[in-house]
Amino acid sequence: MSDFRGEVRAWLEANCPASMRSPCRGEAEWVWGGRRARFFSDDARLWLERMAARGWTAPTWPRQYGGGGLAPDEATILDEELRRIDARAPLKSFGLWMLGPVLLEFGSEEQRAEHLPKIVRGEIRWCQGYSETGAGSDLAALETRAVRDPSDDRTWIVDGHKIWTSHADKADWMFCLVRTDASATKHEGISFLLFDMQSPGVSVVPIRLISGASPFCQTFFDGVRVPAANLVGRPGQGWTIAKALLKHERALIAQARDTATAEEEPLEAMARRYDVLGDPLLRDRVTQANLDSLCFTLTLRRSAETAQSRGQPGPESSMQKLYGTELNKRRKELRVAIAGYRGIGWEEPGFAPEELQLVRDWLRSRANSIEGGTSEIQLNIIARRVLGLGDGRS
Amino acid sequence: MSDFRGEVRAWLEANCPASMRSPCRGEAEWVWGGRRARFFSDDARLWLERMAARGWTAPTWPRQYGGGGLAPDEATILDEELRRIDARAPLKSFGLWMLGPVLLEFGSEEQRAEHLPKIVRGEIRWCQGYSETGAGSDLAALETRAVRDPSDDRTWIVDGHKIWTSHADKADWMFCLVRTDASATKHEGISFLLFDMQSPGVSVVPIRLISGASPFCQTFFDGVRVPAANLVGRPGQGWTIAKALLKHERALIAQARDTATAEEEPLEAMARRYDVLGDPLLRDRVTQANLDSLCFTLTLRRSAETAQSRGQPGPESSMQKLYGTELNKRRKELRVAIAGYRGIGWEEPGFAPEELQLVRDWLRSRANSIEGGTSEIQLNIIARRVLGLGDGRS
Amino acid sequence: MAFVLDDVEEAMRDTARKWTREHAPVMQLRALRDARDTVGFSRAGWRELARLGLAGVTVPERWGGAGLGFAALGVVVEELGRTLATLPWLSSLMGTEALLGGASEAQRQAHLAAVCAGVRLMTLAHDEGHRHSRALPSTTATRSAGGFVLRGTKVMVLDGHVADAFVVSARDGEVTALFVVAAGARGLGIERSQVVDSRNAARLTLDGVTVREADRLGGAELLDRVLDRATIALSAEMLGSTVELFERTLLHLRTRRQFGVPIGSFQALQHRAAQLFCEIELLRSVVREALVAVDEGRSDVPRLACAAKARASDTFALCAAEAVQMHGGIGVTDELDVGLFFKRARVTAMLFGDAPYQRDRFARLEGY
Amino acid sequence: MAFVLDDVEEAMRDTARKWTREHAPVMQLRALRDARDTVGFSRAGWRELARLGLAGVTVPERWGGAGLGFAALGVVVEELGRTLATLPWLSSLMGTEALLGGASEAQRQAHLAAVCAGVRLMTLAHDEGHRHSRALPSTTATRSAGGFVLRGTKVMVLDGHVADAFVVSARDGEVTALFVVAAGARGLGIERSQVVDSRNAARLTLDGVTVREADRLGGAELLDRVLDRATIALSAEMLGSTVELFERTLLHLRTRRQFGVPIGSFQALQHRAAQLFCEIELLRSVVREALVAVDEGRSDVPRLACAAKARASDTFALCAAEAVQMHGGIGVTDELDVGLFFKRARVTAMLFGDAPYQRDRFARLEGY
Repeated sequence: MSDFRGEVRAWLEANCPASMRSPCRGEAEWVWGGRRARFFSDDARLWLERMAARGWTAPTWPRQYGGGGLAPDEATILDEELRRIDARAPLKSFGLWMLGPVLLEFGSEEQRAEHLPKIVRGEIRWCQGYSETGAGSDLAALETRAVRDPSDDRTWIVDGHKIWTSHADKADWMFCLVRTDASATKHEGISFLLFDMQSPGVSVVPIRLISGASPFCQTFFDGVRVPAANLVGRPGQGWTIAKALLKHERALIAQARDTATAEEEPLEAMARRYDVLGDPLLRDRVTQANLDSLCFTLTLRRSAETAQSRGQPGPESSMQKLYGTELNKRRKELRVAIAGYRGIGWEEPGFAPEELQLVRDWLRSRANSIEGGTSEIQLNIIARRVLGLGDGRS
Repeated sequence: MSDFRGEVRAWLEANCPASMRSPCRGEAEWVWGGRRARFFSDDARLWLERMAARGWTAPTWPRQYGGGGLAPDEATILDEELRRIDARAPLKSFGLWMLGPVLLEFGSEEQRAEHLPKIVRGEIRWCQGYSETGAGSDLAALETRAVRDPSDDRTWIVDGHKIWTSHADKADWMFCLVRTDASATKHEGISFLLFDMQSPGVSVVPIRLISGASPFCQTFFDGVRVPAANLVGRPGQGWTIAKALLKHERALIAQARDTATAEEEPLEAMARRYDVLGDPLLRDRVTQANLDSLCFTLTLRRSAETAQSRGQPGPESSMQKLYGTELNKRRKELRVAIAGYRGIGWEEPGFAPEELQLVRDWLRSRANSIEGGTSEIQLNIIARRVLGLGDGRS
Repeated sequence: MAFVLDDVEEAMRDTARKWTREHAPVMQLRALRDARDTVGFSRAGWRELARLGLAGVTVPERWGGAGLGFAALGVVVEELGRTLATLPWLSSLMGTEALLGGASEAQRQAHLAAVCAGVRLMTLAHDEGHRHSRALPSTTATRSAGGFVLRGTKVMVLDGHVADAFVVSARDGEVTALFVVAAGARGLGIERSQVVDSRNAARLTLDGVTVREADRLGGAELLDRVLDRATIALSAEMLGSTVELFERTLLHLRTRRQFGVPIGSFQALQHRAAQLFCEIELLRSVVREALVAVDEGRSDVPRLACAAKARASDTFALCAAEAVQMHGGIGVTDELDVGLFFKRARVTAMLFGDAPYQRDRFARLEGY
Repeated sequence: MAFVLDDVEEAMRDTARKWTREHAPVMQLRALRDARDTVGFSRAGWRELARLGLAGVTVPERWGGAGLGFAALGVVVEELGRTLATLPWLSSLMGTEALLGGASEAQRQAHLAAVCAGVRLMTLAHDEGHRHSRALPSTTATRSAGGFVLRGTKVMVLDGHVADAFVVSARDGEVTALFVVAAGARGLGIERSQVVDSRNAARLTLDGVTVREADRLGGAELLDRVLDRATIALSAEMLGSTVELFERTLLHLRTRRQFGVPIGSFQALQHRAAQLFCEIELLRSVVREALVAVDEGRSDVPRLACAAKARASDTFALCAAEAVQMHGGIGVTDELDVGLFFKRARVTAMLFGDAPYQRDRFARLEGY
């Protein structure tokens, strides 16, 4: 065993509370941090504090920004050791997953020093301002605009709205795509702006999905004033930054799907419980789904091995996002099919809580192939960037 | 019973030879007519002669051109009575199915008088000159050209080639799409020309398919001289005529598929013979195919009833062509799957003749969704002409 | 010309379409759901529709019905399917078909007129497990003095929470028997089930419910008759929902713009829409054939019921999945009706047996 | 990093690719087929490949093999799959695996060196019915003085028409047993089968063939071992064929022009190609995992054999169907190689059990 692995193992042994060594029992146990952070237990708070103190919430980020400063192979070892003891993620965070990497690539020294340490420690919770009602798949058609205050050129004034902002109602800051140059071409007039959700003029309305309440919100900006220093990269560089961030998001979605699948009750166990394993057609569908999940997991692993030297997710993130979400839809569909009449409940009475959850999960899964870039957009990206097929209509 | 039905029944009783009252046992028994007509029996010749004499090979064509002159409902009765006694088609003919209808719509009086009676009597066998190597789905890109002889403006000179000309090696005449105006737009420079395959400069090479020998040929034209009077409609009207003819072809393909399916050994009988009905997965695939065939047949019937007043096949012919051919591919695939190791033979020894035929039929079926307009082209037509979805790339 | 609507049917369709859009729009389903309405449909609407003849479309006029056939019923319920109406026509149909197929003169006298008038609701209580089955029920009918005692549990009893009477299937020894049970019968427990598509259903517990010999209607054959006809009628409703949803999706494809063009101009979506169109055309054909076959008293009704329901289940589900995906983000919000159709597709697919069940039954009926 | 080829494997792949393109191109398959060659592959080519180590890649060096593992074998046969080579590597692999897994020292001495040198060919004769099965064979092994008498019929015996010896499965009472039978054995009938993809196979009739006790290799466990490994190796070949065909199709999509543009610019075809790409990526992952699992002696080899072959069968078939359709008219002509891949997809799908068979076996191995 390497020295580093031994060190990690000893530290985890001493510092990971026992109650943090099992999978979360539902989203209520997740830790998102932020100014209004809620911890479901003292252990959860302790675990975050200890990990953040070592910078291990962001293992590969530089130590100067509060990160762990680990080399890729060390990060792999840390990850393996965390898995070995079934350790929970100390912090769920769009800051860690999405904003951090792009700040490291595109942010100013001041921006990194200001935001990264707070992300590492979970002090500031971020949300993402990308899609708009008229700009879904065609994200670059966004119309939320930021103009310089004529009387104060160190301030942008933001007007417009964003949709599908996850947890906007609970977030402290937003990273947001805005149009700063109406005269530039569609892709070149966009900038990447950071601002505090407590700024006057920001308002948030939650969105209800077919599965019920959701973390998604619609967010409105009415003359929101943002310091010019909060623009990441150059004005007009927003689209480049957005694309980099989307790759991180896609890879993340695929990984999250894979993890969630692994934690579900196995399909065959569920089929046995509902006494339908004897139905050869259902049994074959169960096996197809199991085999596809196996092959998908192997593919994620292969891709991780191949990409390890590269450090950045490549175009294969589209393939992963596409396949992972479509597979999840298929699995959720199969679960309600297995449950039969028990898989069509909406509320009590008449249905058990886990049966109702089954149905909500199934309905929720339909959004998987839309959020984070539709399956159609992923297919476009694969066809054009991976397969080199000519640019027809995008 | 109507008078007409009684009359038909009596006539058929007296005139349809007994040996013509059962389905053909393979394509060798089909009658195609033409200058080099081959009849596999005297009854077959007699049956054609008698039906042709009444014009009932082309029941609804006007009597002046040798047709039966029947009203649509009379033609339906004739058809029902022929089916009732399992009567064979007296004549298979692209002239009857495709050229005739467009000559009636677009042809000159001279052209009708010249060609239609010979088609009715099966004296002239026609083939179709449409596709070219570079003009498949993009048929209007055809490059075979016809130019006026500078020294004789009553003659066209044809140069170029056609591909996928069925039975070109056995046909007497060709109806052919040629470019007569290189300066016009793609679709407007095309004309519809008829000429004798014995004309000097015509040569034919058969095409071998993945299933083996085929009726398809490649046909070459090297300075072929064609009288100007053989141009149907106006110069430049060829594309309009071609589209009308393609609708007839598509409707025909769908009907032919439906008939062929009805004559096949039922899938469940075959599955029983190969002892795989006990496999629930195969049994379900068999049932799916059977149900889809049932629904497809009902749809053809519904479409015929709806269209009876219209007389011309409409855009639904694309749906029929698409679904019929894709379904046939699926059925043929299922047949070889049922046969297992008996469904992968190529030649004797080791396989029975009907098993070898099974494989050839399966391979041949792959061309169904390409010939007569690919499935992709049919999907385009449905999306744009039936569903009214905007014109993207065609 | 069985496939073409005749003039009477055309007129019925227009009336039904106008009526449903005015009196039972999708908005009504949403309002009932959001208000957690304890009935789950508009009683006034149902009585109104009964007055127009729907509660007894297939019931002869002498019993108070409209005396029309299944083809006519299909025309109307296709329209109800377009607005996802939760009116209790299907439960009512099962009640009247059970009475017409297996009841004595006295029983018909007792129930039919009130049912046709929409003032009395009778439904079938048959399913027991996680999915539909036509095997011998587990609910038992034990002979006792002058009648039977029923014990067992029934699930997915359509409109069972407000029904006045039930046709309950039970095993009498080794045979299936159907019994009329009043909603107020002693020993009968009724609990509403909150189903995802807001269609109304209930769970019954029969804890020693006594019925008279005269309450017995018939056996397995009658049950098959009722279920086959209900299956065909439900398929017609599913056709209506599918067509409506497809039309809404086409409208979205034509009007929603991204990348400067309507998204319906993208070939990948065009091809998927065209494929869906083909599937729906086939569904339309088989539903019509099945309805006509009932009216013609043909022997292939059971097979056509399987054919129609198998295709209706698959095609509605496909259309629903495509509709959600093609609508994009808005398609998964509760705000848009598309999600309501998506939910209905799942529930209707399960009712009376899903597509694999129907295919299996079709194969059995065909002798393989 | 099991998924990434190491340097040795990279070098092998380059060598194998160069060799197959020069010595076993698709054109060779076509020439052998059109000439109705009685051997069906190039004997010289096979001996050459054996000299390079392929006939005994997985055989330890002490027995004359290359002493490499399945990961290495997979790299090479993927290249053979690219050109649809009919070289008898798979039959040879089954022969050597049977000997390595179940033979005595004397038997190994007797056969392995010659097999590894490519001068002797041993194959497995197991299947009997219309499809693959691992149930007890119908072929019987009846004990007689000093040995057994074999009676039965074997089908789809790979390269059986030119094999020098067979490993024949038979039932010895209620257990499976494998026996080595020489091609010249009395009572053994061999008839070549002309299979659609020109892969070589034969039908054997064993009409009282006598074998000695020493010719017995092992039982059902050995058979499973041989078949699982052959299945994984075949999956690697299928991966190669699939990838080659996909690349050819992509080239066609980029170069074939209709409507003034490459047909690969049409979104509907793009999406289908992209979907195919995903399926192939998953195939690549599971094939590699299965090969590595054999080398690591892992207990999940049988399950991975099922996983790899199920996916290889489905993905190759899908790719073949799409390749034919996307090539259009030319795709269904014998002139183009695409049809040869299409035929191979069908035959390989059936070998050692098709996708539903593999899924069923996977489920059994997983205990459900």
